[in-house]
Amino acid sequence: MDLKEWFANRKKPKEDQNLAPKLPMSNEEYCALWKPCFQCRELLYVRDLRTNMSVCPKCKYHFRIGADERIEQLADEGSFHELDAKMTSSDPLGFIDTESYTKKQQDAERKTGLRDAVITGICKINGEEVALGIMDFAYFGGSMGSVVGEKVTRLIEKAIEKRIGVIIISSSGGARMQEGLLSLMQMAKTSSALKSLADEGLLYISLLCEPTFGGVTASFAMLGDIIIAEPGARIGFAGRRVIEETIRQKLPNDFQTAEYLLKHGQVDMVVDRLSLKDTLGKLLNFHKNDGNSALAGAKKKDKVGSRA
Amino acid sequence: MDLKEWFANRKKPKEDQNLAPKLPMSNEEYCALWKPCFQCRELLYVRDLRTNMSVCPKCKYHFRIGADERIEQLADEGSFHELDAKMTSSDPLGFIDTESYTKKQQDAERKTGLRDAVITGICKINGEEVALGIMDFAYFGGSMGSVVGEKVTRLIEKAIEKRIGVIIISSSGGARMQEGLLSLMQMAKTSSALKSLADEGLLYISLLCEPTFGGVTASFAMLGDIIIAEPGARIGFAGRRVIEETIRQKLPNDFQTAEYLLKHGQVDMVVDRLSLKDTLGKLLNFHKNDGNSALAGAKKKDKVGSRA
Amino acid sequence: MAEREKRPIPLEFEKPLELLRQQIERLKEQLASQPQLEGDVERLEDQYERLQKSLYTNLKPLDHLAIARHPHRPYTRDYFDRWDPQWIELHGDRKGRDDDAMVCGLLQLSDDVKVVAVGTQKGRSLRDKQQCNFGMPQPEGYRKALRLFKHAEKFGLPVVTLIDTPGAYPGLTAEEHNQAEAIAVNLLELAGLKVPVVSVVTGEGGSGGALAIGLANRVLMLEHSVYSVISPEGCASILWKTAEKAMEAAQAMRITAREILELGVIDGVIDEPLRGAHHDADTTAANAKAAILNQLKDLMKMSAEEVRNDRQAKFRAIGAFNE
Amino acid sequence: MAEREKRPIPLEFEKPLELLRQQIERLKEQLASQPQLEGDVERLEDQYERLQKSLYTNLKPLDHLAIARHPHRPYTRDYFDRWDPQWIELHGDRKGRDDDAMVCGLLQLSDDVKVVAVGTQKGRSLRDKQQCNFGMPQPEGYRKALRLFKHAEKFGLPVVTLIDTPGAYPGLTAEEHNQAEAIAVNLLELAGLKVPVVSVVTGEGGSGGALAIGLANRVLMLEHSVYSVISPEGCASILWKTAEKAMEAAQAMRITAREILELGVIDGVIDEPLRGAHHDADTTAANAKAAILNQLKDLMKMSAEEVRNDRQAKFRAIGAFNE
Ligand SMILES: [Zn+2]
Ligand SMILES: [Zn+2]
Repeated sequence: MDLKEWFANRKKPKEDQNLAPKLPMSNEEYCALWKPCFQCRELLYVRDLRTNMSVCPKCKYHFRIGADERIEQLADEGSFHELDAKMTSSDPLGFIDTESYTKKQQDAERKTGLRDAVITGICKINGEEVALGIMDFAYFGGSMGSVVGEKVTRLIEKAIEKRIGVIIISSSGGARMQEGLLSLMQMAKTSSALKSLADEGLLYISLLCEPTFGGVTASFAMLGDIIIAEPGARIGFAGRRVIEETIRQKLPNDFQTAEYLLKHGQVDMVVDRLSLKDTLGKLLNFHKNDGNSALAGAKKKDKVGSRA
Repeated sequence: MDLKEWFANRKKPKEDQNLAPKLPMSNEEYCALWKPCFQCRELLYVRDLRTNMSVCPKCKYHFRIGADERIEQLADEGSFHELDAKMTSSDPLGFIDTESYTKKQQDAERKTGLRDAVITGICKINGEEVALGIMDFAYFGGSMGSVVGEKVTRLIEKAIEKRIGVIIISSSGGARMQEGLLSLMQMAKTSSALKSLADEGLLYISLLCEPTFGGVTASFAMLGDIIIAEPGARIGFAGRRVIEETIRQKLPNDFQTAEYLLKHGQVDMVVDRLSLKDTLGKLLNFHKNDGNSALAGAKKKDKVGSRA
Repeated sequence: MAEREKRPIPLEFEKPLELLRQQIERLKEQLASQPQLEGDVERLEDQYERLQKSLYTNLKPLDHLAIARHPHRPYTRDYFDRWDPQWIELHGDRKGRDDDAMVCGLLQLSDDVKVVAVGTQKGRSLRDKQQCNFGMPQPEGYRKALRLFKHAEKFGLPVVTLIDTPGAYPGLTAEEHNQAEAIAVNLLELAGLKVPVVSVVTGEGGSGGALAIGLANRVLMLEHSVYSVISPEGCASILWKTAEKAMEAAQAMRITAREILELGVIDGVIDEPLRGAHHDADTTAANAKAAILNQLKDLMKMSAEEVRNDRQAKFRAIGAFNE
Repeated sequence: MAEREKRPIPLEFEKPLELLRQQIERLKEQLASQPQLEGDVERLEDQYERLQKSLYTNLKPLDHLAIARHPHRPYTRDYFDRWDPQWIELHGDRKGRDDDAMVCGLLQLSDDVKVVAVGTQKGRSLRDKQQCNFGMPQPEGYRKALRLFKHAEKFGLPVVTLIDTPGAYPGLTAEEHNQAEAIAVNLLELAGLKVPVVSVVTGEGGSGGALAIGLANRVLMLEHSVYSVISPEGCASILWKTAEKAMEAAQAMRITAREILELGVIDGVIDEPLRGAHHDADTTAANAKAAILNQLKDLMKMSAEEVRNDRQAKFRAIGAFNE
């Protein structure tokens, strides 16, 4: 019996599993090593998958990945210096639904090792220094509360201070309900910081990953000078179900996918994760201030700018 | 026999006209006094029609009017001072189709009393000084050649010099073919002048009248801070027939009418000619620099503007 | 502009009050034949006053929400018409649509204050409501608003926005036309605007669709209006797995004007007439206008740079965290 | 990016040349068995050279137009691919559509010149052609271009545009989405742009739809390209009442590169390889690149204000009138 068959058997009722008594490891051990592709169902060896940047070698399905793996894939080795690592939310509303927000946060931290849904820092990508923010969907569905808003804003401010570009990698269900209106206001805070960045003529690249919705899409995620989406990622403002309930009709199958957004002019490009670092490096390099030195004069906006 | 019947009879074959032998004037004389509405067919007494600003009192059809009548309707009495009255085209290509461009221009001048398709000047509207340009469709279908482009550009430059607003009333079939690429470049010239006007924070109101198409629509006519259309006016880029031939389908009846444009977000308002002067006066007054004196500080763009 | 007399529509929590009112009216009818009932009438009227006061000083979040959503509540056009009967409406995004859910115009707010005014509009009749998409703007609506913000900046006019929307419209073409971008760009551009911006939440402040015209130097709320990151019903169905827990969600999220003032997100609460704005639109409009002019008085003294910095600093400071 | 070998498509006016070529080839086949024919071959080849030269030094306007519209003529992507095989394409207007008739990207034009490049694209295969709408952009295409112009300005990058379009698309939604405004706004914004802009008409420069990306500091035309206010066919059917008078119209309007250079509207003509760009895309692309870099060299020394004034002054001066 090969591993594929065995895996298929796992889906059968318990009693059938007796047929594989000689299996040398427990299901848990096995699953830690092998994992089926969400899209093509191919069984993938976890270590190979990680080597392939968590992209299915068969169907190119892009698995959702954590901030740590993302840093590993993108930042030049050892170059990432985290900012505001200790920041945590303070439960400003004393929010309780079925359990308290504080308790839920503690659970999320224990499960993910993260203190909130974004990691920020300064690093180099192919030698180019950049301010990098990475949302992690594993923590509270990547939702934006005060900590995400504050860390993203500080990251942008740090970029202005250092006169470098910003890359933010989004993956989020939207605003964090448990912080009420404070969460909504993070949309204003981060967008406002990006206005200051734009006025300084610094580059901002937004990368949209599976999934990016709600208040994150409707603020910093859609404000990139260049917007890149990962293949297959679902991106939108309202959720598919809400829209279907509102308009009472079925939506196209590829609705709100990266490819759909490309067709509808919303993203600049859809980039495979395997060539992502190279693309980001090229874009950073292209927008570096040191090129086109002959044009330096035209960049001084003090003369004409005052009439704009 | 009443006048309406008589007019209906005019459409019958010649011999029938003998039935009205006692008519005290010739057809020509009669037509100079009476005119049927293009839309509702109502017979209108020409002097009354003019008193009613050439708007049919019954169905509100807005007759096409000349630059002279427009000035009479809009400018405070005696306030209009014409600019560049003597400018004429020079036939730069020596253009000849069935006859020469020069000959056609002479014919047009004799027929209309105009030297080209736009009249420009400075006037007051309800006491507010403004630079006013009025296209006249009667001359070469209101087409834009070098003279229209130059006069409109000088008008805008005069407004910048005097720090007053600009109103341009468009009615045009598009660019003037007989001046070749020079005509096309008038789109660039006028739009460029409007960019300078905009940078000075001066108001530009564009009024679109029956018909406005092609290169005029695609340059200064669509660049108003506020865009007003006259009821029923047809406005667009491409002509209806060209579009129907291209897409091979019938277009909606109201396609490219002022009202259709309003629905499609292209004009700010559709204003009846009878209240046009009042509306323009209010808009000029509203955007005058002397109001909101307390805000004068915020208007100085020298501080923040340099970062825009 | 004249409105026909509207039949009052009592809210759920007002039912006891309504019953009492009917009782009093019945008694009054009998008063002619039975003058001895006069004492009862007085007693009941007294009771009515006390009940009314107690009801309105102990409103629950969902009661505020009910008032904020009351079908007779004044909408944006009702304010504009009262503030400047001669106001000039401007239409369209210039690129394909005029969104009736977003109303924009030029208003003379007082003798010496002209403003560009922008607000979401819900619509009164069924036809109006549909035309206004129940107050839910499409991307084109936000882009029309942005066009007017830029107009205001160009001519040095302050901006006033009125917010009363369940949220941005969740529809197919709304997504295709990039609803998220329309909102995000408004946030970015409002942040940098060189003229004063004052916003008033007049009814429902629904999520990003409200904030898209609410990134202002000063944000005010009418007494019974609400402002929330998600509707209580939406929050309840996600966190409690049932929309019926909307009361709990509303309580937990703190959506009322007073609570949000305490949170430090807004700058003031505007009084409504007794029993809510819909009982006296004129007074409500007058209160709102006075409050706006009061804020503009200070803001209009600032330079372009100051007014922008003031706005950015306000939102920069919002958030609660430990480090 | 590799192109498959294309079968040559001779143009109408090239027919005599083509006949001569076939004759020469037939003779050459017989050469092995009949060596005495060698003189005839040489004579015919000589004749061929002379005929070719005479044909190409006496081209009529419609001959240029035919070359400009040749189905093998290099299109925008052919230039971009040759100029920078690593160029990065950017897509979309951010508001609903990515118009394939307008191609935009970031190019390293030379070791020290990076540019934002924008051009209309006609499409080669039938499917491509349809996708690119035969090179006729919709409003969204012009707005995508504008987005990139603004991008260039923000990052101090010069702009290069390539023009090859019959014109802006005359369609229903194109009008609904305000084709005229899209063009007009590009003209206004290009006039004010603070970075250098160089445009090259590579094929057909069709009316306002061409000018919308052609308001540049320097405008160049390829030798056989044309630029006109209306297509010769369109002009003929209006003024002569029949499209068959296109030749007369083309002559009267002066649509060829040399004539337009004389008119003072453009700044230079770029040589094409013998018999037109489609016979040697590599050389054509190299010529165009050299010409662009040559113009940019001067422009890139100007300040933002100078470069803008230079552009505005150029168009300010165009026009012919008496006063
Ligand atoms: Zn797979
Ligand atoms: Zn009529």
